[in-house]
Amino acid sequence: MDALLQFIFSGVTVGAVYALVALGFTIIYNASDVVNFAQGEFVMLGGMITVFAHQAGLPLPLAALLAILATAAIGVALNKLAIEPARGAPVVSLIIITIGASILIRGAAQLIFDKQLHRFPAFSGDDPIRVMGATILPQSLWVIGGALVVFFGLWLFFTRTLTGKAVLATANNRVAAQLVGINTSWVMTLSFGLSAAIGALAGVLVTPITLVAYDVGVGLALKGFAAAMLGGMGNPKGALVGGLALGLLEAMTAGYLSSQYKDAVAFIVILAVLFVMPQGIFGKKSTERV
Amino acid sequence: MSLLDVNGLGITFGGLKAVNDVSFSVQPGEIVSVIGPNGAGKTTLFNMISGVYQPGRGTVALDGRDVTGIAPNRLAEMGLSRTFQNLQVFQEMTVLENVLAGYHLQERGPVLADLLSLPSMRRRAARAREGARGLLARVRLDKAEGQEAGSLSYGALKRLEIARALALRPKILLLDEPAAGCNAVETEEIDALIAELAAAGIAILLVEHDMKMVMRISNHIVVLDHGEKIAEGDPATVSRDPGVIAAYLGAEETEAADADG
Amino acid sequence: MMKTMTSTALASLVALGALSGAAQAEIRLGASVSASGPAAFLGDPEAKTIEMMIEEINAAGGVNGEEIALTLYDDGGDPNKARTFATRLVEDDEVVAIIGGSTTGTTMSILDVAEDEGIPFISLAGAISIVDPVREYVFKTPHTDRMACQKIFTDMQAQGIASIGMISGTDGFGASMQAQCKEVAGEFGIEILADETYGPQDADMTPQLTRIRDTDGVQAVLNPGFGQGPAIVTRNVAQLGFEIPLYQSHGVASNAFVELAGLDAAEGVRLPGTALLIGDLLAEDDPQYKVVNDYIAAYQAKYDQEPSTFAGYAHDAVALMVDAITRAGSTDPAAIRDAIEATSGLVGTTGIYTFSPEDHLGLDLSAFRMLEITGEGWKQLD
Amino acid sequence: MEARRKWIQLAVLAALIAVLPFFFPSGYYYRVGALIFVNGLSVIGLVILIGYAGQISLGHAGFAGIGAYACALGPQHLGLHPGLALILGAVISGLLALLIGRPILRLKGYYLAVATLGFGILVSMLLTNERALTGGPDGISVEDLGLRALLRDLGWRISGGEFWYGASGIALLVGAWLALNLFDSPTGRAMRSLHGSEVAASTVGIDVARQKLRAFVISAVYASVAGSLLALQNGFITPDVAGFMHSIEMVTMAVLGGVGSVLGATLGAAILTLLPQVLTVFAEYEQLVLGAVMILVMIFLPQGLLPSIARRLRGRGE
Repeated sequence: MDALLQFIFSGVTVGAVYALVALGFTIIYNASDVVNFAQGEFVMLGGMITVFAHQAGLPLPLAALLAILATAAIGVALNKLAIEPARGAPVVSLIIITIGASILIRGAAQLIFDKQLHRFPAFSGDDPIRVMGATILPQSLWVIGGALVVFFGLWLFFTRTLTGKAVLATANNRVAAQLVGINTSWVMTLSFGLSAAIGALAGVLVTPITLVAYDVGVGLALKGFAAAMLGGMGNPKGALVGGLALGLLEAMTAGYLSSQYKDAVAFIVILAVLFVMPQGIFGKKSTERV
Repeated sequence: MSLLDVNGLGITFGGLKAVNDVSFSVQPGEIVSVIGPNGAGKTTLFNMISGVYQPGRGTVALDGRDVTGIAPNRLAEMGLSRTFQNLQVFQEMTVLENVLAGYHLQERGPVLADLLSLPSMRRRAARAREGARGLLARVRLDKAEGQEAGSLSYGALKRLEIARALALRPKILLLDEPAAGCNAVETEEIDALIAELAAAGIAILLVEHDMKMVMRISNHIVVLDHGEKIAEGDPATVSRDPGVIAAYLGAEETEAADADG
Repeated sequence: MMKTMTSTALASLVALGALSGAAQAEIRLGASVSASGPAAFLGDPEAKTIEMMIEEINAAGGVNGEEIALTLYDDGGDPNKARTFATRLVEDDEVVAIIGGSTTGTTMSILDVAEDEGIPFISLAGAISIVDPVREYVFKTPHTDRMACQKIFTDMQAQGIASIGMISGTDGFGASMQAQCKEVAGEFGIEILADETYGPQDADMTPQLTRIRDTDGVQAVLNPGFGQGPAIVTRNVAQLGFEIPLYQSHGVASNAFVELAGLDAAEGVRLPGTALLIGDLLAEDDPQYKVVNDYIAAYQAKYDQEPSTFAGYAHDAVALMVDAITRAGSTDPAAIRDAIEATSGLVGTTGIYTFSPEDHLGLDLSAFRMLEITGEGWKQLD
Repeated sequence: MEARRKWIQLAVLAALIAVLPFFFPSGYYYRVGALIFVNGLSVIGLVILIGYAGQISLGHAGFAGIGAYACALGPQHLGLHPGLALILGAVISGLLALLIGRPILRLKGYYLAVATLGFGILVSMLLTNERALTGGPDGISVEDLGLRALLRDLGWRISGGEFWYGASGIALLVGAWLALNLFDSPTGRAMRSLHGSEVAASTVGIDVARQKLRAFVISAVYASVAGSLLALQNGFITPDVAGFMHSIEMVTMAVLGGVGSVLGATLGAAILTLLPQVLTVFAEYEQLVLGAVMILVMIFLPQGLLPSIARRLRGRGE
């Protein structure tokens, strides 16, 4: 019983990490139909910039804030320099562009920072919290809380705010959105800034647990992407559920079946879900217009 | 027994009945037009008949066989062919290749023969090429056969789609606004082509906004409004139908007149 | 179109040509390490060490009066690239010897080329299969994974531990050591009751560790791996409140590991390490004292960080190579090979090397020191 | 006309392969050439899948892995000749593609991308984890093809580098010939038409699912054969060959050079294979340069290098 609870704690912690990355994908996707494969790099930047700013003497909260702002700026730059100029390109070109951006950012990070692993202290110490024989670290609660806050924030943003609706409208039909007076260029800038900021926030929250190095982005982006697709790309609910489901699946497989094949089981489940629900769990069915 | 029998066809999009309980039939060699104001559900009806959408209710029968919801490619094998209102041209292929794609059912063969470029494949392809050139000449695109389709004008693309649809040697041809965007000369040519095809025994199902053309060539007209059939009959009957005039014709005729002028 | 193709291809070839071809009258030494990519953890300090040492040697007048011209490539941990670079070193740069192969995979790729062309090659990777069976031109400096297992199991035996749980990384290092440990455990009367793994980028290992904890009779946990995995395992072990000892491998023998895992969690962890890790603890009459401390000082002065165990492997490879070339008195690859094989009692940071035609590793278990992490730093146990 | 273009392209390729060695200053260049050809071969498979049929795959390295390990394991466990193992690998890859292709290819866009990615990861995970069979992450050695020894017995002494340059050059030519045949064939037209409009393709009688599947299977076989050739040439193979990064690299090569064009994709393979060799002096900046090149080409030459340049030259000529 306490083993099960421990698996759940582990699954939710890891799942919240995936969900945070997956949530970062949703805004850009909603605004532009682009899946930004450099999202993992935003997470890495969040962690790395915080580490180095903290080492340089900034207090941790300030360092984290700096990291989030700097990463948001990089996100905006990515949009201006690489995505906007390629507007209208087919999916595969956009995939290549964002993968190119991820390679570029990684290459720059290894030059500017270093190739070592880093970590900064957990926000509320390392004393595990005991619940019925199982334990969870306070930092895990920070990550889970972060994922929930970002989720609710996004949900409110997309359903309750005019700007959020403008983002959705831009994704739906860019020309029509322009016609009703939406500044689509501003919407894109905002989306990339926000996505990058969410990614960086994820990096700040998870670094005390997962550690950070210049190359952690690929793995995180891969899992976050898988989680987002499992849940249904573009839907914050899908990102949260997909992330948690993926994390729990891995933890349960590692706990009860085989730790060697936990990633395999996760991907088999994703494939199975997509075969039955080709748009993911919460994805919208689209009817092709001809 | 008719060539095409549409019976009680309907579909719902997000609670909205886009098409509801529409029935009619088409005989070989007959030209049947579907008219109605924008958003009346004409293209949706076409999409259901040609298998692009799964109908929610009702049946479609081709040659007496129930073909409701059958995939478009199976319908194509049974002799149903169509064009699109929003052009669906293979942009990155040449004009000739676009028509050759229409010959797919006749020129297809073992994939291995295609990979190895065996003489059998070349014979199949040569026959198709010959036919395709004939069709291109028929729609006056023979000069453009080597061009990329994406570089053609709108009117030329419309004709290209017709040539591609004809390549299937269909028993019934669904034309979705074939004359839209064409000038008067082109419209007349399409007009003549349609009549010629019908005379050859091909059934034509037509969606068209050019009322003069519709009235001139149709044997039978089906009028849709808000997804429902509000009238049908020969052109004279339909044009006198008060419901039709009220719902549609009045507005449309001025439009058509403008276009003509 | 043809013109474009040709000129592009030619341009690239010209560019290639321009970068190769070095001056004559010098000793051409080649290296291919994984300075970037997933094995950068190993290759980055190795590259730094090799560059630093060659610079030092040349500044001191070179070897036998000739300068060493180093050609160093970064294979990114990709065996395919490693083979290409090995070919390039041999065919194009015409080196007389090669150092490198940060991972077993890259080593196996380079090894083939070296054997075929008769170029002596000192590998920096761990697997025993590199030198067993012995290949004429292939040597290596790190201990084998098997030796690390033996060292750890010897300590366990001394502690009266007879049954353990293992949790290993699925990367090359972890998987190879996992297999070796399972092979030799029986010799030490140790039974492996639980055998878990984790991916190199996993964020939490508590499920696997819970399974180990819930396995009856487990007296200790052993974690072969490098990178962030062992740090997370160590933290998770502390989180779950294990009361049995945790053994790590030489893969994380560094101060950085203690920092990453946090001293609270890492305290009490035992692992086999080299003299390099405890330079300040060595007795002044320790044969390795001078070599180790000189190297640490030089590395720190140049790069402002501590050299890792892996960096030490590169140090020893260069030292062996330079010693062999000096003794061979020639730049003939075969002569250098013979000289390496004749090495006896060469003191390195990892241990003291003595090669023979049957032994191309040249180290024994004494090179490993069993260490424990304490609040005051490293403590040597034997 | 199409037929003439096909032969011109093949002639250009053949001439390059035959003539370049005269400019090679050392044996190393044969190795680079052979790598370019092997990469080019797998990328031509992607041209058929992505360029012709318009379907993305981020998991094709999985098939390369199957081909590579077939050549490693076939001789070891089944006593197969390595050449036969190559064919066995291609058959397995083809059958596997046939099996998983139908459900996977129902997905579109990014969903297809994640499904293929999942497939590739499963293969590489299997190769990594089944240590007893595959040797695990440390890799496994591959038996020699034996053809070079045969040539030597026939009195033709040829270095390993030269042999593999020739062998993979021929393989590339055959691959390009098949792909160009396909381009201008009924099947090829059917594939390319669904790239343009799946709906229109199906209304002219093209079985969309079937054509996608064909493209998937053919490209899988290409990747598998390329993987086998790489394994045989290297004499040693690790699960990296099936890894995610290799999949990405393949797609990048195809898209960079021009995914609709066989020659373009080969050019892409050449550039990406040469890049790390040219940049060794600036190895630190390699990733930076690679990333920038990918972005810039996609922005300024969206059709890929070769088609975009060709289009520009043609535009100027007219």
